[in-house]
Amino acid sequence: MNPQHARTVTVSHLARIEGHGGIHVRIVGDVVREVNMDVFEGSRYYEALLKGKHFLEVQGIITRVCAICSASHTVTALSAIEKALGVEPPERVLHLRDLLELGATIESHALHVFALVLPDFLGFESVIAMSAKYPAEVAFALKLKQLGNRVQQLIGGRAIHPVNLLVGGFGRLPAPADVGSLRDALRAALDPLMGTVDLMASVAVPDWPAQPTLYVALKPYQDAYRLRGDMLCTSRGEVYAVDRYADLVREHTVEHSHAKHSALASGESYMVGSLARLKLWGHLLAGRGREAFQRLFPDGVVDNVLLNGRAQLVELIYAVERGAELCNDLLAMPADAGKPAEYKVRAGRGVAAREVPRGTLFHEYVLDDDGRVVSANVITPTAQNLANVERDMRRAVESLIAREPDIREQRLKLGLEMVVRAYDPCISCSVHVVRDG
Amino acid sequence: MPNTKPRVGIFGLTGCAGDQLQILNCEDELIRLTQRLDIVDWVMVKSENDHACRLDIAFVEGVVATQRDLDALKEVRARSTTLVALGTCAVWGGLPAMRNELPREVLARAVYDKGAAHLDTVEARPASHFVPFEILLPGCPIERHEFLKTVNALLAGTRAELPRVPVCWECKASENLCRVVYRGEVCCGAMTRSGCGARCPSHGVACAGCRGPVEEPNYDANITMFKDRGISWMDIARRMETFSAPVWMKLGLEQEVRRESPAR
Amino acid sequence: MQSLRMRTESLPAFIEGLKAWGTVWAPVEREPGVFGLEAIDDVSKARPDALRTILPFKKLLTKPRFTMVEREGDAPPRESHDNERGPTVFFGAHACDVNALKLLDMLYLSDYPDTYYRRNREALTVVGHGCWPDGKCFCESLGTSQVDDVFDLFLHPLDGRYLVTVRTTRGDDIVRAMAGKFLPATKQDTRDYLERLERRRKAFTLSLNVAGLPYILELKKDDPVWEELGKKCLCCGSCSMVCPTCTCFNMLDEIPCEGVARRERCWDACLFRDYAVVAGGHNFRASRAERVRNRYYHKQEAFVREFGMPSCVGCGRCIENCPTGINVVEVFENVRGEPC
Amino acid sequence: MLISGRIPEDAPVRSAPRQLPTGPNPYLEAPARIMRCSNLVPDVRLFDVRFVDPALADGFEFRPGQFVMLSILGVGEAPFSLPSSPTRRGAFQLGIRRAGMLTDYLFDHVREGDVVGIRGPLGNGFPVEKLRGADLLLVAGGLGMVPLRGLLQYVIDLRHEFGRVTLLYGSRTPDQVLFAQELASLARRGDAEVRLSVDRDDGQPWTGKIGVVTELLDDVEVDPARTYAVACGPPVFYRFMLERLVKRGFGKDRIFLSLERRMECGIGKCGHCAVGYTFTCLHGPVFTYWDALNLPELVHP
Ligand SMILES: Cc1cc2nc3c(=O)[nH]c(=O)nc-3n(C[C@H](O)[C@H](O)[C@H](O)COP(=O)(O)OP(=O)(O)OC[C@H]3O[C@@H](n4cnc5c(N)ncnc54)[C@H](O)[C@@H]3O)c2cc1C
Ligand code: SF4
Ligand code: SF4
Ligand code: SF4
Repeated sequence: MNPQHARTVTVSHLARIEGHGGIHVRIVGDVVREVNMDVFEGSRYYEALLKGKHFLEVQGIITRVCAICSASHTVTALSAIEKALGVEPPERVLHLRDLLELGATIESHALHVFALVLPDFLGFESVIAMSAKYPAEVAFALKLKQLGNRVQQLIGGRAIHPVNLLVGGFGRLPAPADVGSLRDALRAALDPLMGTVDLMASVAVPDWPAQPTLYVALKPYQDAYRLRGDMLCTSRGEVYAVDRYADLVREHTVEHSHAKHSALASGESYMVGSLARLKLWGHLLAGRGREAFQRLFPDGVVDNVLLNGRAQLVELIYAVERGAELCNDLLAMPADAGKPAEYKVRAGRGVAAREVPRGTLFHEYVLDDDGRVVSANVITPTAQNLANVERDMRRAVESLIAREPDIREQRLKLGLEMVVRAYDPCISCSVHVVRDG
Repeated sequence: MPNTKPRVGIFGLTGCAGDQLQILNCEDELIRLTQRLDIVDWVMVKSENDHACRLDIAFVEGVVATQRDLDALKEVRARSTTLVALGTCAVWGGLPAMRNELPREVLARAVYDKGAAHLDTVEARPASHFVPFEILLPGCPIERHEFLKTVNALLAGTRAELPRVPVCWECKASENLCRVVYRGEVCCGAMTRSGCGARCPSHGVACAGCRGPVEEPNYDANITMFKDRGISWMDIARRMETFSAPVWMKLGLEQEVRRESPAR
Repeated sequence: MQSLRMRTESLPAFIEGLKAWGTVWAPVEREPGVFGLEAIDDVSKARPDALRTILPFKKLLTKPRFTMVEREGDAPPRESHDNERGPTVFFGAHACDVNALKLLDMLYLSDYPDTYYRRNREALTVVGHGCWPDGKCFCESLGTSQVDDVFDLFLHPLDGRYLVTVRTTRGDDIVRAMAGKFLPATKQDTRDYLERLERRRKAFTLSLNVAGLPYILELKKDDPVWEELGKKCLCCGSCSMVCPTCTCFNMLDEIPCEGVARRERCWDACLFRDYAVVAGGHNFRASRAERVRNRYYHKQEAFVREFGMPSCVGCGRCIENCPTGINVVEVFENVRGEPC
Repeated sequence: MLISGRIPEDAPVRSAPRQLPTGPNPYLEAPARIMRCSNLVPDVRLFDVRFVDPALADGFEFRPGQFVMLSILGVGEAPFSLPSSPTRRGAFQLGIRRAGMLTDYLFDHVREGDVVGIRGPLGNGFPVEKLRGADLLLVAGGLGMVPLRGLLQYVIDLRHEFGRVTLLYGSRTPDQVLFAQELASLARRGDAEVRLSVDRDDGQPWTGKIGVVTELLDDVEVDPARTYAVACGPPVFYRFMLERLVKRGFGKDRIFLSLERRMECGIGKCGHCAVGYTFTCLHGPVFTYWDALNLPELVHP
C-alpha cells in the first residue's frame, strides 16, 4: 500500500441515533489525520432563551432540549433551582423523582440496547429488520420500554416532557393503588429481563476501539448503587464537590460542530455513562444487578466502549429492581408526607448533577431577587463524551487498518458508527448547552 | 380502499426528537405499524434508507433553524403526497421560536461565545411556515392516540378529525378546578387546542399551551382576564410565549411586554 | 306524594341502603369549597349540602364523550354500550338539578327518543337534598327553587331530622326497604318545613328579573351589550360544559386501531367557533358576539317562547366557572338596561 | 310555570315519540347498497341506493324535500336531500357534491356494490298535500336543484294532480347544469316549462339565458294567486330570490324554501342546526318565507 495514499471516510448522516450528526475521517497511508464528529443539528440556544425567564418556567423549557432525556433535565433543573432557592423537598418527593429517573433509565436503556445497538452486533440494519428474526426479543424489549414509559407517565404525567413536577413537590401525587400495581409490574419484569443476560453474554464484542480511558461519575449519596450524589469522582481518584464542577470540566467550541466539547481541566478527554458508573461503583450493586454485573463483566469493567451496551443492560436490571424497591418505600410512607415544600423567592446560585442514562448531567442557575434567571449553564453527558468519541473513533480506525490494511470503506464506516452508537449519544442534548454570560 | 402498503418517511428537522420518540412509544402498535407501512426512510431508527424515492406519507418534526433544515424540508415536500407536521415545533414554532425577536447572532454569541462564526443558523420558524402541509398534528410532544388515529385514517383512505375546541373542554370534562378561577394562575387552556386530556390542569398545574392556539383565540380577553387578576405583562407573556410565540407576538404581546419592561 | 320523617343520624345508613338501587353518586369535596360529582363507596364522603358540583348530573345520563356506534372488521356497525352507567343513584340533587332534569327529559324523550339517554335515565334514581342559597344562586327568581315531580325521594333538612318526600313508586320501594328509618311526618315537621322554605326564600341575594325578558331580548337583538360581551368572552365553553341544561353535542368519527371504527359523541357548545360551520366553510355565527348572544337567547328567549319557561335553572354554575367573570344575571340586567 | 307530575315512564315530552324506519335507535344506520353511481357533472355524482334489507327497501316511504343521513363509519356522516320521488319504490337516489371528508371518500373509494349506512327519512319535506291542485313555480340555484328534482319527479309521476309547473334554474356555467337532458325532455314533452340560466358561458355552447337566475323570473308568466313558489339554493340565492318573489306578488306563506345548516344528529337533539328553538333538521328543512323571516339568522337578509 502506498504510504502516501490518502483517503476519507464520510458518514454523512448517522443513523439510529437521536439527532443529526455525521462522521468525517481522513487517513493518509496508515496514519489517521483527522477524525471529526460533526453535529449539524440546528441550534436552539436554550440557555440564552432562559435568561430573564422566571424560575418556574425553567423546567418546562429545558426539558425540551431533548425528549429522551426530558425527565432527567426536568429533575436536574428542579434540583438546581431548589438549591438556589434553598428549598428542601420532602423525602417522598425525592423518592418519586428517583423513581421517575429510573423509569427514564429503563425506557432509554431498553430502547438503546435492544433497538439501536443489538441490531449492530447481530447484523441487522434496524430493529424493524431484526424483529422478523427475533420477534420475541423485540416484543419483550418494547414491553420493557413501555414499562419505563409507564413509570414516567404515572409520576411525570407524560412519558416525554413531564408536567407534574414542581419546585418543591408535585402537582398531583400518584395514587397508592397505582404505585402498587407499578411495583408488581416491575417485579414481574425482572425474571424475563435476567433471561436476556445470556443473549447479551453470547454476543461477541470486538475490541478494536479499546484503549485506556478515564471515567467520571457521581459518588452515590448512599453507600449503594445510586444515581444521584453531590461529589464528582474520576477513575483516577480525584474528587470534586458538584458545585465546583467547573474546576473539573471545561467546555470549548470546535469548528466542525454545532456542539461544544468538554474535557478535563488537564485537557484530557473522559467518558461518562453506564460503563463509567460501573467502573467506579459497580461493586456497590446488590441483588440481581450484581448477578448480571458479574456475568457480563467477569473481570470487572475493562476499557472498551463497545461494552457500554452490556453496562446498560446491567443498569436496566438495576433500575427495574430498584424501582420496585422504591415503590415499596413509597407505599410505606405516611399519606401526608408529600406536601410540596414551602419557599420564598430569593436570589442565589444552584448547581445540581445527576447520573442520567447517558452519564453525568449538570445544571447550574443563577437567579436574581425576583427569581429570574441571570445565567444558566447545562452540560450534558453527550457533550462531555464527544471528545472521547472522537478519540475512540481514531483508535478504532487505526486498529482496524492495522489488522486489515485493505479494509473496505463499508466496514470502516460500520466500525465508526458502532463506536458512536455505543456511547448512546444524544445529539439534541449536545447542542445549545453551555454557559451564558 | 388503498390496498398497497404506503411508502412512508419520518424526518426530524431541528427539535428534541420527542415526536419521533412518541412514535416509538406506541409500543403496543409499533410492530404491526411497521408491517402495515413501508417505512423506507427513517434515519433515527434505520441504517438503510432510501433518500430519493416518492413517499405516500411523510412525517416531519421540528423547526427550520438552519439552511440545511430548509433544504431537507423542501426536498421532503417535493417527494411526498401527504405531508404531516409532527408536533408543536413543526406546526407553531414551539420553544425554538420563543424569542425570535432576538437576532440569531446575539443568541449564538451568548451560547457559543467567540466560537460562533461557523454556525449555520437562520431564524427558527415552524416547518409549516415554509411549505404547505396536508395534516397538522400539534402537541409537545404529539399525543400517541392522535398519531395512531391519523395513521389509521390515512390507511383507511380518509383523514382523522382532531378536536378544535379549547383545553377548557377537556378540563371541565374531567371536573378539574379551574386554575384561573380558583388559583388566579395564568392558564393558557382557553386559547389552546385540546387533545391532551387537559393533562396539566388535571395534575394541578396550569396549562402552558403546548398544543398551540385554537382558531381565532380571543387574545385580548385572555390578557384582560389575567391583568384583572393583577398579573403583570411579564408574567403573562412568559407563559404565553413558550410554545406559539409567533402567533401571540403578531397579536401584540411583544409591544405590551416592551412597554412594561423596555430593558427586555 | 307522601311525607315522612327521618332522623339526621340515619343519613349514613340511608345512603348505604341506597346502594341497593345502584352506584351512588354524590357531591364530594375535591379541594376546600370545590365539589365534584363522584361515585362513592365510603358514604361519609357524600356532601349533599354542597351547593354545586363542577359538572352537573347530566354526566350521569350522557357522558362528556362516549362511543355511540362502532364496527369491528367487516361486521355491520352496531350500537355501543359505552355510555351505559347501569343502575345509578344520584344522591344530593337540588331543586335546580331536578328542574334541569325535567328539561333534559323533554328534549331527549320527545320526537325521536334518544336511545343512549333513555337507557341511563331509566336506570337513574334521584334522591334530592334541600339546599341553602349562596350569592350565585338565583333559582328562586326563575321559579326553579322548588320541585314537586321527577325525583324519587327528596330529603328536606330540618333541625335534627329530615322531612322526606316520596314521589314515585321507586321512592316508595326504597322507603319500604328501610322501613325502620322512617316515621310519618308530624304537623310540626310540616310547619318547620314551610317555615324553612320561607326563610330560604328570603336568603336569596341574587335574582334575575324575567318579566317580559323574551320580548326585551327580541327587541334588543342589536344592542351593543352583545358586542361588548363578544369582546369579553373567551369562547372556552366552560359555561356550557357546567350548565345542567346545555345539551349540545358533536359527533366525531375515528379509527382508533386497525379494523375498528367508531362514532363518538361529545358535549359541544354553541360558543365554539366551528359550531355552525357548514361544508364549504360558511359560518352561520362567525363572530363571538353572535355566538354569545345565541347562548343567552337560547336560554331566555327561544326556549321561553317554545315552552313557557327559560332553559336556565339558576344554579349559578356558569357564574362560578367563567374564567373571565361573565355573570348571566348581570348580562340580562344590562340588556334590560337597569343597574343590577 | 312548572310542568307537573311526570316520572320517567311518562316524562315531560313535547310530541309523541316516533321511530325511524331505519331502526329503533335513531342514531344507528341501516345498511344500504350503492346500486349505481354516475357523474351528473364533474363534481356532483348521482348514487342509486337500495337498503340491504328487502322489506325496508320496498317499504321505505318519504316525502320530496326530506333528507337522509349517509354514514360511513370511521369517515363521517352527513345529510343529503333525496332527489328522487317516493313514487318510485325500491331504491332512492342521492345527488352528492364533493365538499369535504365524507364526500371525498364517497367519490374516491365508494363504488357500485359497496354498502353504506343510511338513517332517515328526516325532516318535514315539502307540503305536497297543500301543493296539490295548484300551479307550481320551482326556483333552483346550483345544488338546490337536487331536492327540487325530487319534487319535480313526484309531480311528473302524479302529473294530473298538479296545475302548471314552471322551473327556473340557474347554474354557474353550462357544464354545471344538473339533470340537463332530463329537464330538456320534460320541456319537450310539455310536462313543465323549463328556463335555465348561467352566470357565464365560459365559451361553452349555451342557448339559455346568461345572467343571474332572478332575471328569469321576469320572463315567465305566473299567477301568484294560484301558484306556490318553492325555492332551493345557497344563501346568496335566497338573499335575492325571495324578495323578488314577494315583489312579484307571492304571499310570504306561499313561498317555500329548504335550508341548509350544520347537522350532526338530524333528529333535533344535537343543537347544531337550531335557530332559536327551531331545529332545521326536525321542524325543517322546509319553511315558508314568513317562518324564515321570523327566525333570526335563518336566512341572511
Ligand atoms: C338538509 C341538508 C340537505 C343537504 N343536501 C345535500 C345534497 O343533496 N347534496 C349535497 O351534495 N350536499 C347536500 N347537503 C350538504 C352536505 O351535507 C355537505 O356537503 C356535507 O356535509 C359535506 O360533508 P363532508 O364530510 O364531505 O364535508 P366536511 O366539510 O368535511 O364536513 C364534515 C362535517 O363536519 C361539519 N363541518 C364542516 N366544516 C367544519 C368545521 N370547520 N369544523 C367542524 N365541523 C365542520 C359539516 O357540517 C359536516 O357535518 C345538504 C345539507 C343539509 C343540511
Ligand atoms: S384550568 Fe385552564 S383549562 Fe381548565 S377551565 Fe380553567 S382556564 Fe380552562
Ligand atoms: S394542558 Fe396545555 S400544556 Fe398541558 S399538555 Fe395540554 S395543551 Fe399541553
Ligand atoms: S345558564 Fe348558568 S345558571 Fe343557568 S342553569 Fe346554566 S349554568 Fe346554571
